[in-house]
Amino acid sequence: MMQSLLNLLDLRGRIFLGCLAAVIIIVPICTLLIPAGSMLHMPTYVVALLGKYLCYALLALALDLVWGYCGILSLGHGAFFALGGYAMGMYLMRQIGTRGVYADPILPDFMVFLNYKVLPMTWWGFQSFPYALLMVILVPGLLAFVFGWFAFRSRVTGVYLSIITQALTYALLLAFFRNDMGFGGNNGLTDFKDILGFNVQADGTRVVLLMLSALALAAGYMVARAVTMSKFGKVVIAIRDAESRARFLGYRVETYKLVVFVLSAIMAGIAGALYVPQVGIINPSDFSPANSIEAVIWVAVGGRGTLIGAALGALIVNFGKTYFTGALPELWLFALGMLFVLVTLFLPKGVLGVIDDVMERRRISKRKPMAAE
Amino acid sequence: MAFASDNPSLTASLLYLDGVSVSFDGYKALRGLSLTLMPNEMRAIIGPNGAGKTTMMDIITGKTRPDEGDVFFAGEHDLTKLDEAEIAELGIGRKFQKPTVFEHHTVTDNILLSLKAPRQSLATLFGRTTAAQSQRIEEVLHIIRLHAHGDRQAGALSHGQKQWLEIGMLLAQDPQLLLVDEPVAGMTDAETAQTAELLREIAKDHSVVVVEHDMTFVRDLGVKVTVLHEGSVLAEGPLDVVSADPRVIEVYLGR
Amino acid sequence: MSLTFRSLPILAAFFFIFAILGHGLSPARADASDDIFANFATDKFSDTEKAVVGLAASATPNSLTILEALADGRLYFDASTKIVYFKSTDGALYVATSNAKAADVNAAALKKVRLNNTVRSALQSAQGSMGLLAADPARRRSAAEAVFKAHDIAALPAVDLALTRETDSRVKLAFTQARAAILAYDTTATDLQRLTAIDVLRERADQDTLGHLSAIAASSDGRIKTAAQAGMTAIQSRLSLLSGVQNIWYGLSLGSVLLLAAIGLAITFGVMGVINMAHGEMVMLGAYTTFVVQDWIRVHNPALFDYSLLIALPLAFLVTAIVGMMIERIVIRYLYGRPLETLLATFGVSLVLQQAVRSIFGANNREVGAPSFMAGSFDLGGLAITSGRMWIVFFTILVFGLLQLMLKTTSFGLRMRAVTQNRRMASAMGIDTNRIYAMAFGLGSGIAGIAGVALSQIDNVSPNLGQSYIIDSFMVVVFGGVGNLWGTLVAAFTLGIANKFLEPMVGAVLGKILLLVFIIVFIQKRPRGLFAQKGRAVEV
Amino acid sequence: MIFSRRSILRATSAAVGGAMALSAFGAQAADTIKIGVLHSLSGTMAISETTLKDVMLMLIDEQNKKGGVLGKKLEAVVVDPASNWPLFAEKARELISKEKVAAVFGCWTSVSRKSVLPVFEELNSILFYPVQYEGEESQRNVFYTGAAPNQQAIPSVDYLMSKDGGEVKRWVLAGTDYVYPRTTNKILEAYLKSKGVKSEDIMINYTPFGHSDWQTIVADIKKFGSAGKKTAVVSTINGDANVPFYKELGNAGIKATDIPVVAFSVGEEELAGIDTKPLVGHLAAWNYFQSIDTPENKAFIAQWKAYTKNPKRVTNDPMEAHVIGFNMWVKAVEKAGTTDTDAVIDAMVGISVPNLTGGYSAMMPNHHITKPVLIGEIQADGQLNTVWQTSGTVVAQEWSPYLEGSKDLISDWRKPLACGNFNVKTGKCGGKS
Repeated sequence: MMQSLLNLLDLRGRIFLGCLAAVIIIVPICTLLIPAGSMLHMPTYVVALLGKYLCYALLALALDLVWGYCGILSLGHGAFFALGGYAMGMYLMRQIGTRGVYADPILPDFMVFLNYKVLPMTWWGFQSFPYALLMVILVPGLLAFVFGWFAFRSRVTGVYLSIITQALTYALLLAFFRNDMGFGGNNGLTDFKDILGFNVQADGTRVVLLMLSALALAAGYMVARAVTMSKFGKVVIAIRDAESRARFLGYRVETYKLVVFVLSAIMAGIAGALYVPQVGIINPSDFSPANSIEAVIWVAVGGRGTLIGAALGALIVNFGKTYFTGALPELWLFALGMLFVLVTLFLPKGVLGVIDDVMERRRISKRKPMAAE
Repeated sequence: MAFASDNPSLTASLLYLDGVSVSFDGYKALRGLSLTLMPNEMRAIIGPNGAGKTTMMDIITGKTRPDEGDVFFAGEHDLTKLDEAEIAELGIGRKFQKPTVFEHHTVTDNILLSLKAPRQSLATLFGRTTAAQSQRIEEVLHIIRLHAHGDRQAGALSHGQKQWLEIGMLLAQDPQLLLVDEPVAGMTDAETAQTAELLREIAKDHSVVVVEHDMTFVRDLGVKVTVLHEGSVLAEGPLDVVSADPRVIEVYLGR
Repeated sequence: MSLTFRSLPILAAFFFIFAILGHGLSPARADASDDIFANFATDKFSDTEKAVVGLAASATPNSLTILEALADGRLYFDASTKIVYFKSTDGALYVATSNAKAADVNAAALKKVRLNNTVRSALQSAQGSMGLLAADPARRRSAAEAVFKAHDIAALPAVDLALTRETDSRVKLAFTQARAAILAYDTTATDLQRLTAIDVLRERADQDTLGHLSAIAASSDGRIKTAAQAGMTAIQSRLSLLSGVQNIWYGLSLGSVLLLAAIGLAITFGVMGVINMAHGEMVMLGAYTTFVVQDWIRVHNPALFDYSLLIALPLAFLVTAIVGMMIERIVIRYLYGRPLETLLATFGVSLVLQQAVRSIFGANNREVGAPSFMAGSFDLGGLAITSGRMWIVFFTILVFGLLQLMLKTTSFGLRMRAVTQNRRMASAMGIDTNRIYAMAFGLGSGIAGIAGVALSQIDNVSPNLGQSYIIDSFMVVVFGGVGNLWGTLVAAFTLGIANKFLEPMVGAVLGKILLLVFIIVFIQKRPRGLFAQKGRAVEV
Repeated sequence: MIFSRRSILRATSAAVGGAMALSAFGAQAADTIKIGVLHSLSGTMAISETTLKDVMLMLIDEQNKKGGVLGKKLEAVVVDPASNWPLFAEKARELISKEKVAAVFGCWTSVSRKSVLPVFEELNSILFYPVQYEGEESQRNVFYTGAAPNQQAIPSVDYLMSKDGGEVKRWVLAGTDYVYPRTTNKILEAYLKSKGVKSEDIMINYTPFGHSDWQTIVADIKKFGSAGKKTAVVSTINGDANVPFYKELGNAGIKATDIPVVAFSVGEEELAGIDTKPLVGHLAAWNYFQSIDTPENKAFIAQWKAYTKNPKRVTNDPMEAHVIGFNMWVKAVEKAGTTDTDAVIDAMVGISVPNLTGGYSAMMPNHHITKPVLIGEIQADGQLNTVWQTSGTVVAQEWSPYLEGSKDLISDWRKPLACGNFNVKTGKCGGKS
């Protein structure tokens, strides 16, 4: 079994997993063991940032699975990410207990503040970590299942599908903004204290969360790779390229799409759940359609349909964002906007596509050195 | 409406269409089309553009629902109640007018995906290719003369090769009934002749419906011909008889 | 009879009227007014109010001038000498008491006489009531409305007098209603008088009357109370009927805004297949063009202000059409047939445009004013209709009509339809498809630009303007069916009206959520929108 | 073994390189004192926050001309959190850990403040928050220089109930659906009821962010206001939605003399984007107006216009809050003799600096400042003219006595209590185990 899993990996996949393994090994050493002030010490600031990037990378990976392989351009994947985040956030809120400003043992601060008397039913059970984990998977998965069930059965495709996924996340955005929903309204969930008894702000916890994010990304990659390399994956690609041909061959297109969509939503939800304790806040703006579009752009920048490219795109764009919002606070939108335009115009296959082309050219020139005129 | 058991032509037939009509935005694509195909029969369908040939195939394969009329397969399956995948599972395969293959897959994978095998997602997720399947793929590749191109991406094939690959995919699917829409469009004369031969070969143990404009090709097939016009059958019979029919000459063959 | 303090100015105004009527236009006595003017100079709102009342009652000939100066903020006083001055509209300074040109004024010591809402109310009713006998019928009518609202018994003789002289039937009705309002409240009047008055009020049947009747019902008993309550019920049922019509109007108005924002997108997205995320920014550019035009007019030629939007329309069309064509030539033309790539590239373009506008104009909102014909509102058979919104509805329909006409009748329209239906065929027929694509994109962008001119009248003119419309626009186009302009029209008005009927029931947020869910469900039923093209042509 | 040694080596070196690059992109300079400016320069909040960034740059510039602080020059570090709340937290962390700023001036929305709070607490730094907010918070690392609800909302209701304000009897509480309006309206509702206003005379309405179609709501207000009693609207509508709201109000002909609207989020900046002629007489409650006639304010306005090189630029309340906050910080640093966070926080309480309205504002033990409350009427030129003001300054009630959950809480950051939410009933400091 192990052997067969590893067989899935090409050289690039091995490098990718190697990098993640390196992060898992090196970050704790650099952060916790090497004293501050040393050249090799890694400040928690960088740890928090890396952790956030890795969660985005997992979201991008999930998106690439549906878009790159199944041709479903979801402009609402941020919704699954945010739902996973909310599920985790609700657990974290319940952990605050009497340490909240109003010291109410059951109700989170914002409920006391808005005169709630009892805990709404939606919040029941979230004091238990396993339950919260279950919800992290179940809520995005279920939403994706219900939405996909109807949409794929009705054969909604192309831009129509893209726009209704956008409508979905937009509706959720508005719903979560409503204070009456009982999810903290615009302020969302914040002021977390600890997770499983560990202080979320402690360096150790941060490092562990980062390692978990890297692990989740690695696992997500392995799963996505296994799925896309199987015959199932071939069917999915076949559906992307010629949907009706696949249908006339007897494949139940809607089922295949549904499985991929739900799997992808669950991955996005897990990414969101890891993101929240590291960032310290989850709020409705994570549902905003612009966020989902941005995630699509990460995938495009990195290279659609390559999995690793998607993750790479998320890292590149977000690193650029972090750097430019600090270095060029007034001009960074120009830089980001131009990046998107240039990538679509000149790198239609994304960064990874360029690397492929370069490698290909080098191999050809190596093979036939005489061919050059 | 006739009950399946009451109607002898229905029970004996493989494909039975009776009084099928369908319209799009007021345009009547089919008007009371009736057609019966016996097991292991090959039939050529000809007719001018807009006669309803492709729409008929859409109805048989479940892509389009008729407004009225009966469509039965093997005398018992009401095709108007099934969707494309179910109909394909029953044993009806279809080749499109425009060659439609999975361009990003290799030729081998195209055949692999078409092979008769469980179509459920769980089966494909965990299933593996068996030796028998690999062998069958080799056979099909030989039949369609693409055995040298097994590892090429289907998108890189020539137009004629794509047509053949699609026929190969039908073969691999091994359906009882093949619907073949303009299989020789864009082929050279030699390729056309080879294709006719191939189809005759297939027709030995399959039922085939061929839609084609190329009269030489139809003649090569040497089978019963149905002429469609404005959504219903204009004439039916051997090609020589049909092509002598003045109405057919009027609307289709030209004077 | 008890007089509230607030009724004083009106009462005073009638003394003023009688003074004029009684004395002809005899020169006023100046002695009383010194005290009055002293009240303007104390810098206390309560004193200013007394001064207004006093001034109205004193029958000084320049009372109106001074009240007008006060209303416009042109009334000043010298804090040390307590002399009150007013500035004429051309900026010259006069002494208020003597009406003589002021000399040796210490400009630094001058303070403006301040207003608050209480003073402003007093001022308005004084000014208004003085207008009962004004030459301008509109003025008389608004005076009658003021009396109707205030229903002050002291005004009764003046209203009676004005009623006998009135010839204009609409003004006459207003006077009758004002009279009825006074009598209906008047506890000293006979029951018959009051009941007749209540009947007159009941005929008027609007929100203000309902207010009067509920106040009367609360303060009386017996027959009067019953009659007032019956009147209330009648008015309420009429109003609830009206509110349905009103909602339709609101919906039409919202729908026209949606349509205006979406119509350009229906071309670039619906017809050309470009998912143009920068569409909203075209709307924004149109709005900013309006701002620039108005700014220029304000500085250079204020008289043209009422025409500012008319001037802005072609300019906005040009500016955005050119920007749109540049985007098409530089970016989009390489991406035809790849709609999802256009989404990414135009998203980048939208970020650049937003930031460009932010760098040039600043991040703040910019002021775009309403020309006088678009300001205010009027009453149409009980419906409150705001002029600005009404013009936007007309304008939207006009734009839609012109666009349809252009597409159907001009050769550009014909070629554009040909190119969008089958590019290769059109190209083979000798149509310069590149040029047509660029022009079509320019057209879509240009229409977004003129939408921006209209939207500048009702929304923020800020770099974020486009963002708030882009999602709604996509919903409208998709709901209507991509590629069908009529579908866009029907979708915009359907969503607008549905929204306005939902809003009073479930609130604005939930209403919008419900509509989004509705669109999601609707697309399941009709996967290609409201006006989908059927048949096999679509499938290829 | 599937991994080749070479690929592992390559992967490892790539990862280490990446991490190094991340940690290296912040070099430090020790001869200046850095001040973080954390205001959105893009996205939805840029409309309001960009100005505050400019004010901070001006203040820092000015202070440097005076010789800086503790003999060192100040250096502004500007970042753009882009109206993105998680990015606020990330940027706050960057400012504190990487740039080592001595204090941060920033945030506008409650959610951005909530997002950065844990960061300031964890890394022990100082945030000056310049915007009026819902209260119900007092954090050791934050100094709130904007108004608490009792420094804005309650006085304006008092004014409207007074004779000068028109003796309002019926109330519409209209707001955007988020925490600030919800809380403010809760407090106001309780307050109004305590003044004998009946439930049927209070209408509460919430709208989403950026709401742009106000026809229905304006019509509802008109209807509610024509019941024969004097009616007023208390608006906690958020910045963006105000322009269409006021445009609709003006077009629907609702005059201030009929139904006055008092707003808590509309200042000179917002009015600069609207034609205010139809709105003359509507009200706003703040702690500062540009029209305030004091020498300090005139000097400030002149300085601001010169700095921005734009004679049309307006000033507003949050700008004054930053002026006060910045001057307080300078004074506290000089008093403490260091920029060390703990020392500065201890030194802050009790610091008093002149505000721009002719008085002094003092930092109270609850980390909020004392402020005068001003009610102003909108003028045709977009300015606000004071029509009423409190006689002195008002101390902030960060925990509202009108809310069930917070009426027993007090905040006092002086030792020995040093608690932001001390429950006087139970004698316990909440939030600490």
